[in-house]
Amino acid sequence: MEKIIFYILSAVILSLSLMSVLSRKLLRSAVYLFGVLTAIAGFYFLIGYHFLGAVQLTVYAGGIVVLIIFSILLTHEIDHQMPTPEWSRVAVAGALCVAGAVMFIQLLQGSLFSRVEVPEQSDLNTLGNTLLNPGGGGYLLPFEVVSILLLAVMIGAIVIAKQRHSVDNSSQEKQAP
Amino acid sequence: MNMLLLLLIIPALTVGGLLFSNGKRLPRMVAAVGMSLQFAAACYLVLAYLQERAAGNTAEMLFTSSYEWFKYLNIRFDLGVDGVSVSLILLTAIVTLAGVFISWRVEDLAKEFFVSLILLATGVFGFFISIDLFSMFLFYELAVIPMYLLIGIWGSGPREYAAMKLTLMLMAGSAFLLVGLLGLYFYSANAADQHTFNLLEIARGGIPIEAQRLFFPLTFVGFGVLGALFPFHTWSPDGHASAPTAVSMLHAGVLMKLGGYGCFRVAIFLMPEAAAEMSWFFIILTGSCVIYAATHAILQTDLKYINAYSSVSHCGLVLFAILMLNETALTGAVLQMISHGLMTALFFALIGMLYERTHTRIVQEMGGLLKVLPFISAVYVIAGLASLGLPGLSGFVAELSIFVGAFEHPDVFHRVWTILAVSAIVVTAVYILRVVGVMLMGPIKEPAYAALPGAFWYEKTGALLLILPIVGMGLLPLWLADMIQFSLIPLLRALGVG
Amino acid sequence: MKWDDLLLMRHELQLLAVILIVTCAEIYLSGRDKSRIIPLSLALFGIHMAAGWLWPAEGELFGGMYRTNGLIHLMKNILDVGVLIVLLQTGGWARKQLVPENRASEFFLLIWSSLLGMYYMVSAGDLLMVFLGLELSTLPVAALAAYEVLKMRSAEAGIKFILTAGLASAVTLMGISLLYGSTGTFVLADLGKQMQGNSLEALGFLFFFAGIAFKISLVPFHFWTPDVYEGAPISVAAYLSVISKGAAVFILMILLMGFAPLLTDLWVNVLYLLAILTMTIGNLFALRQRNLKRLLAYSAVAQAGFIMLGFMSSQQDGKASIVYFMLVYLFSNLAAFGVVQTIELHTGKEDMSDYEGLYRTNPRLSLVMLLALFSLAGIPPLAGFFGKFFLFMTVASAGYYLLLTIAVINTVISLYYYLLIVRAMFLRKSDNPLPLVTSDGWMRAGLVICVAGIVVLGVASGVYDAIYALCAHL
Amino acid sequence: MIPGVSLIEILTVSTLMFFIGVYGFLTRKNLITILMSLELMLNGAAINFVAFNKYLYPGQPNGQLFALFLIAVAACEVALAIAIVINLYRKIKAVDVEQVNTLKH
Repeated sequence: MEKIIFYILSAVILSLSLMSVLSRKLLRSAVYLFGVLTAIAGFYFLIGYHFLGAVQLTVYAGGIVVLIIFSILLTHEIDHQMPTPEWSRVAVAGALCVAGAVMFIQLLQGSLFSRVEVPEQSDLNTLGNTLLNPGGGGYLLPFEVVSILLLAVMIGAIVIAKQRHSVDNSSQEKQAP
Repeated sequence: MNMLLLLLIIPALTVGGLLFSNGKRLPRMVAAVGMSLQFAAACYLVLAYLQERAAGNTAEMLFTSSYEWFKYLNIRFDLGVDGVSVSLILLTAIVTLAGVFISWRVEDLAKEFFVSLILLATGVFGFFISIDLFSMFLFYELAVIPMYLLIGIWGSGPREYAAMKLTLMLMAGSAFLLVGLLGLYFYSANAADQHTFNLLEIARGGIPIEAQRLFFPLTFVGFGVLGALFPFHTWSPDGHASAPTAVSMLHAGVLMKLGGYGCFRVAIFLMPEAAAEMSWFFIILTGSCVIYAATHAILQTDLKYINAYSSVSHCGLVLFAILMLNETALTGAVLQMISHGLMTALFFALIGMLYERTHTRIVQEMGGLLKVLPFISAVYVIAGLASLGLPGLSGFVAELSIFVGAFEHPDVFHRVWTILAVSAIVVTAVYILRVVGVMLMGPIKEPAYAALPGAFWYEKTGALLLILPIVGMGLLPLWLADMIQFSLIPLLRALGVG
Repeated sequence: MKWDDLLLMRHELQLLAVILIVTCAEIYLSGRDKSRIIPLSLALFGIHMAAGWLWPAEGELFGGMYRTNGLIHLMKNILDVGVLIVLLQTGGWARKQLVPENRASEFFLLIWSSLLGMYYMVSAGDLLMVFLGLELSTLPVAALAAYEVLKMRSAEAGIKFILTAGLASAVTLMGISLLYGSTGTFVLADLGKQMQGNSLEALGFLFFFAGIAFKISLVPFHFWTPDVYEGAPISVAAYLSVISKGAAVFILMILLMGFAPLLTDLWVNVLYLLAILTMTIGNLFALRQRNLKRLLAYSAVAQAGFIMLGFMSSQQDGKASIVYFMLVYLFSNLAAFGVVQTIELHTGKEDMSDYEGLYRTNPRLSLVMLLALFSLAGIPPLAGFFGKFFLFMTVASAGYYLLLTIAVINTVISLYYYLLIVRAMFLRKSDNPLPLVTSDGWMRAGLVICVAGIVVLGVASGVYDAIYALCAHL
Repeated sequence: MIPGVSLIEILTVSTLMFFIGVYGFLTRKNLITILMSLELMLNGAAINFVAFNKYLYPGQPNGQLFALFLIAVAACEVALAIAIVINLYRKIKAVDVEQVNTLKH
């Protein structure tokens, strides 16, 4: 049963990502991407990482894709058709990617993966404890760094995006930290 | 404090003083004072050196001292002089001082001109007093780079092209040199089993022959580019022709000597076995250089080009003599360096004076100058005679020693090349005498020439500074030759012929 | 957590404090007093920089997530000095351009958060921290590159930068995932122990390395460099060319020389090739440039190739030559960028032909530029000469004489285009030269620091010796 | 572990996805689609982390956490990129690579 679901998910992921890359309609592309990300979330659920799957759904599929669609709607007409890329470019990029993928997969198949036999620790409790543990094996510091990153990016985005024409105008709009 | 450091401190102070002297007249005064002091210091050094030797000090290098610089890499600043470097230091001091006097009239950016000129001289002094490869290389590059500005800003003709060509070719030479020097460092070992840049320590420890085969050509060519080694000499005619007078003097008179000096102090002294093995190849190069440049000099009509090719020919002779690897020829090589340095500087100075008056450097456009410019013309004749090796002037001793030394080799190869090189002397006579005949003798070509002013006091001073040693060397060559010969002993011992 | 532990993270905490103070000041200062932000920020950062040199300490925090020692301390201090100079050089521009638009403090905040990312990156004890530091140091810079919102090419630089940065981080992540797959850990110290040197690890490391190579702008990962440098505000370009590159070099050095000895054979060959490619291609492209920002961009690419020479030996001399060269390069490059910025700010000119006859009207600026260019080219007795010399010594000590020869030939090529600028400034005379440009006090201070660094760093051997001693343990 | 599915199958999917993303990055001209291709690449890497964690090293949730952080970073990147794109659009009313190439080579 799980096996079949996995194959279905894989097929969805691969075909939709290919379509997303090839489609000439911008908005469709974004919708395909949404499909891919949702399927990946499904995969996370399948593998048993429910929290990660939920995050993938909310942040990625729910947040990022919405942001992208939003920006498409802001900057393009709905039925905008993109021109097809030149042949030479497609050929070079295609050859490069196919060669890369083949080499990569062969290498992966040739590698001996040894499983470490220990009891699995993936419930939400362990996850939370590891994430906020300041001691050995804990991820508190990265957590803090990510929060700084979010803050910095927010400042950056606001500074770039905010309209400004004159001093008086902008001092009222001011909303950075 | 070491006396030799004085030779660096005086120019440094002069440069410092120049930076604060504005206007058109002050900089030249500062430069003249500074370089006179430097000249006095160089004379004092010669005396001190002779005294020390007379007192029986037989060390390879005198007045040595060693300052720690980068301690973990064992890079030190090692100072020391022997007879060869002392005489070259004196030469440099003379030519620099003469150069300052000759450039008395530089008014466009005078301060910058003298700063660059003295920086160049500083590099040369530093090179001659260092006995470790690192500081030698440092000063070598320091001496080359001001040339770019000197030729580029104050030069004439295709100055930008000439400056760029000269700088890039010399820097390319120094790049190969760097590879050679680093190779020497990593194959060296001193008493404490560290790598070292010190010349004497490297020589004592010896370099394995495989490494010598690799690095000898690099080092020799690296220095050779500056010594106008054929076929890397092409920067020289263009550079000299475009450079302002004092710069041509310094460059041909002093800077090109760095090449010859480096070749024998570093390439041959540290890698004698490879030198013996490979000398044939470089003898062919330098021998062809002598002949090629001499014949080219005949074809030129521009005075500066004539002299530039003649310089290439003479410097080729220096390298040729060094490669003979025996005492007589090496002594001749050093004598030739000094003699040529004085002579060619004098030539360039005179050409500059003539050009300022006649506004041409083409031989055929001048004529009968002896009547209107007696001082300049007379000095020109003397310089010319020295250049073609007239007995009684400096060139004779030098060239004679070279040819005698070269002929000491019994095999056909060396003798054939020696004879070929000697034939270049005949060629030299042709172009020198032709120039003297056309330019100085005969009727006055242009009526305007009759009213030309004679030499000014500063021009006379500059010329006399150069001509007195030329005559002196010709009359009393022996003390100089003795001083040099004694200093060649370690080198000859390394070569196995002492 | 004890007081001593806080001292270990001093750099980060200090910088956070500076960020907080400036944020508060931004809130409390009203519209007319906004220009006071600039002196305040500079003073605070100056204090932070100075304090950074005190009390070097060694230790680990957060269970090995964060580590520091003398060398890492030194790296952070070097980055600090560079950022201080960049900020000083920005002062005038910020007052003229940013304060009226009311965006000055954000500029500082973004630069500092990027610097904070670099701190975390060089202090990382874990691949996750390396990655997050990398991102934190990159993303704010993308915003900075697009900072001149009214200029088309600034926005263009921003988008190019963030897309390449995205590509780089995706590739890096792929690499990290393979390393994780092979070793099962992200902790750097364990990573070295767990590695078996199989081809999967090699591939993983190659991908990871590619991500960092983007930041150092090694060929073939350099394509974004000239466009972004030309389009971004000059101080941001200066920041990218020195600070961001420096941090990436440092982390690469820590990883390669400190943690992954098994990969030695692989990376020496790869770096050998990349060094040659980067030097040569960077130089050849620089020859064709007439826009000074683009020329400096390609020159920065070529210099990155020279830095790679230091990786040829993982002994103490290799490490020391890299760190020392970064320090020297920082002063030289920032001096050059500073001059270009001054002239661009006052006249809007940035082509080589505009610089003709500059010495006659602006002797001081021209001299600074001359020193900077000669130092970049490696002319004695300026610091650049020593920096290059030690890199070459590293190569020679490892016995790579062919590489050494290629490298020295490249210095001659680079000298050519540096001399072209000198030619324009000193040799040429112009009918309408640029007028006398009076730079503001901040810029002047920045340039004076740079010149002092260029002149003193080389001859004063103590600096190198101190670095060498610190490189004993990584 | 998914019963009946081997690690290598998952890795194949993720690798293919990654390279599809690379292909898109190289061939696409529209800035937003380039951004979308980037997302594919990032997700390919994320699947790797998860799969390795689950199949090989289940003792600690390392890979899972890394994937979490990855998602956060990706969100940052997209947000910033879109801010810049929109700003660019306000300038030139277009978001294609060709029109965004005023910087000469």
